[in-house]
Amino acid sequence: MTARNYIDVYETYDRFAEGKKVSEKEWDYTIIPRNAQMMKERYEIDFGRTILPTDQDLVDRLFIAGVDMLITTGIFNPDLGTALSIEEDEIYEGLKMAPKKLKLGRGKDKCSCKARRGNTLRKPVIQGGPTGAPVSEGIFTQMIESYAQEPTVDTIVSGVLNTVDGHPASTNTPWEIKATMAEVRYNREATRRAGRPGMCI
Amino acid sequence: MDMSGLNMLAGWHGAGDIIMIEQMPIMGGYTGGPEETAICDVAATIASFALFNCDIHLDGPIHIRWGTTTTRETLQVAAHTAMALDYNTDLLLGNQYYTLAGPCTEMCLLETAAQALVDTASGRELLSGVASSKGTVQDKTTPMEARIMGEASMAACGMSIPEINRIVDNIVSRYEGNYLHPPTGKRFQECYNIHDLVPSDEYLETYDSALRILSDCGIDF
Amino acid sequence: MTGLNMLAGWTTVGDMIMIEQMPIFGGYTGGIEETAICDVATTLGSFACFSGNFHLDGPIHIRWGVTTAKETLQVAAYAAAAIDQNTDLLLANQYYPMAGPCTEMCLLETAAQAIVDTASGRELLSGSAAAKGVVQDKTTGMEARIMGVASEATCGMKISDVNEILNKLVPSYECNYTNAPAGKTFQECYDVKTVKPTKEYLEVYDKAVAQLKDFGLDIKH
Amino acid sequence: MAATRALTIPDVYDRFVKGKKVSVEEWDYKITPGNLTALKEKYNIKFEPDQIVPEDKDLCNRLFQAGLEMLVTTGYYNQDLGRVMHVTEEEVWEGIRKTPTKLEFGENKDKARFYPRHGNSNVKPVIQGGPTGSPISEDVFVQVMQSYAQEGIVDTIVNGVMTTIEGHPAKTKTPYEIRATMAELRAVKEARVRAARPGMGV
Repeated sequence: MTARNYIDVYETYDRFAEGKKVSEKEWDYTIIPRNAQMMKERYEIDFGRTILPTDQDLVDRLFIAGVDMLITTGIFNPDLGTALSIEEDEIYEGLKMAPKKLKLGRGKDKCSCKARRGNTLRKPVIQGGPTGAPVSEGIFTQMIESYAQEPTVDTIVSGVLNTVDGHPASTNTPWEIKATMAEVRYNREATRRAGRPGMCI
Repeated sequence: MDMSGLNMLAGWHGAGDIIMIEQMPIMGGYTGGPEETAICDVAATIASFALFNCDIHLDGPIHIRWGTTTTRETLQVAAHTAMALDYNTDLLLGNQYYTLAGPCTEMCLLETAAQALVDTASGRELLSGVASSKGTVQDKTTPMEARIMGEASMAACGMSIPEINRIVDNIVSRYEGNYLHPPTGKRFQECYNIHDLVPSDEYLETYDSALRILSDCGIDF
Repeated sequence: MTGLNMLAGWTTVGDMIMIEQMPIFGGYTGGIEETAICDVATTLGSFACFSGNFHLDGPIHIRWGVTTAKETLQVAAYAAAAIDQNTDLLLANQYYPMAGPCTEMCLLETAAQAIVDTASGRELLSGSAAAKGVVQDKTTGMEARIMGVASEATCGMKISDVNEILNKLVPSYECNYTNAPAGKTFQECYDVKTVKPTKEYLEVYDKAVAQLKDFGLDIKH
Repeated sequence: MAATRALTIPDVYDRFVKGKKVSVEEWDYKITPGNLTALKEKYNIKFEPDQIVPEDKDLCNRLFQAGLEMLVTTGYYNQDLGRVMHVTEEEVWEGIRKTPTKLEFGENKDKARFYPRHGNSNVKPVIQGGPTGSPISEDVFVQVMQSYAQEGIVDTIVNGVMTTIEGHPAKTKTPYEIRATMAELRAVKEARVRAARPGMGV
């Protein structure tokens, strides 16, 4: 049945609110494994040894299996203890809303992220950085600057400050907020030092 | 998806921010084997766009035993998932890098290069790395890993899938025997000059020898 | 912890921070004097412990749920005077009258609190949540007008003269607490399209101003 | 002993974490009322029934001391952690000194000055008009806010609460609350523009 509209985050909430009650245990140990297994058999998904698939039909079957998995299983919200459900057409409406290209960063340091469709000659965006790994406060800026100065790196992914002003940045405390905002400032400082102030972080 | 996630999304969505959703399925966890994990990865990636209105999805299938993204199975999950979505949609797909070995080691560079070849060839739009030493050890990440990620990716662009498969299979076989005793590598301070921010000679030599190995495996850049 | 964490963010980026704290007269803190002591303590704490830039008070009556009762006016006045005389801190107060819009009682309650807050040295008056701030659409711009006009007229007056007015004004409406006029919704006492108060409300307003003049408040225009 | 510095938010958090464990009942029913009654007697705080606004300066100063002592002796309670933190008197004064005393609300010609008045000074306080958090129907929200913005005496705006957003109840802790709040901000902006005072503080 044609979808009325794509599902925005508000509609998603409503679906969770009206969703079927499910225990987290049942979701993790029964529903997910069983449905994933069922989809594998239903669509005969078998990868064999090759890392990259070369069988076009297998790839398409995998896509449909994913869609079917989403429709059959839904998504679980541990806070509300419910699972939402979504129709196939609604999924495709949602995918149409997704952007095809994005501009990351500002000014001359901006880079564009466009759908590549296959192994085209256009290289993907290279996002360099500690990728969330912990970094000492004393060298944080230098660490990020060393990525920003790499020509192959287009955008920055930050590391994590373990301490701020020498104080542990434990989660869910004001120290974490202070540390995160320091990270943002140090990232900006690093991109400026590397002469690429408009780099996306 | 929990309520704080939903509420933050609501704010960003309302303000028109660029939203990236990161979701890293664990291969060998609840979702079981590579195929089932890939199916769930496809489903969850689609949901990130269709249900949670993100603009770009950051994947990162991780091995339950090794905690890395560069094992054969997790590369397989990432590749199949990416191509399933890439063939059927224009969605913007990213992937993350968690290597077992630490910086200033050939293994770390080979792991990174292998994943870069796979992600690039499977049509992904963004590569985000590198969390060397599994992203858990303080100061054990350097930009040399990001450099090889970028250069390997550029080299892979346009190559055929079977060819990439042969090369990657070759590269992976060079390091998958060391999972129990991976080289821990060096901290940033030990393989970079902090003041003028340049890699040490040792790291440059390690980088060059990694390039030689990659060349033996069939890829030059 | 949510409050603390939000404050952490605001203080770091230098936002202007208002901390609102409304003691309940007749609750845990007990009587008038105790509630005032507690109000002073928490107002100081809002600046000293929580980096507030100004404090929004609002002592509220446990039985009536309003700020315009005599006891809560007293708590607000004494607490403000105590802090005003000893610091340069910026103090604000909030308005929750019992009666609804388009009634003399509502305007007189609001004026009474405006007189108290102005005379006791507060720097900002924030109102007004008519009909106790709990009824849909029962607040209009006219209550804010009387709040401002009464405040303006109070500026510079001797405190003893102010008290004389209040001792006539406050009892004039306190006797109606059990059957306070519900008043009208915004839609009923404003022309929604032109956003102009109805003739009826203007007449009610004029009567209230006349009443205030009778009590001795020198409202010029 | 002199204070090391005015307390920052992280400092306060650290004090809460190391603070004494206290049950909320004990805090509400014993500690707060008990300390207040004791201080009331200690400082002989007695209000005159016919003086809504105090005329006795000494009484005000005694009340200030009582409040300060209440803060220092009782401290603050954190319900999430179930612990009490304490602050010294010197730290309180440091905090007071650090607090800005000259603020400005709004922009350009609609700016309102928010400076200390001290006593019943001739300078009137900032008049902040608005529903003060009262629930307002979505379809008249702009008009209600405009009715405040167009009042000459009103200097800044205090918001009302949009009870529904596009017909959906704006339930707290849900995405609809976020959507409604952002809609309120846009509506208040529209109201200020309609009242030809776009720069008013909100």
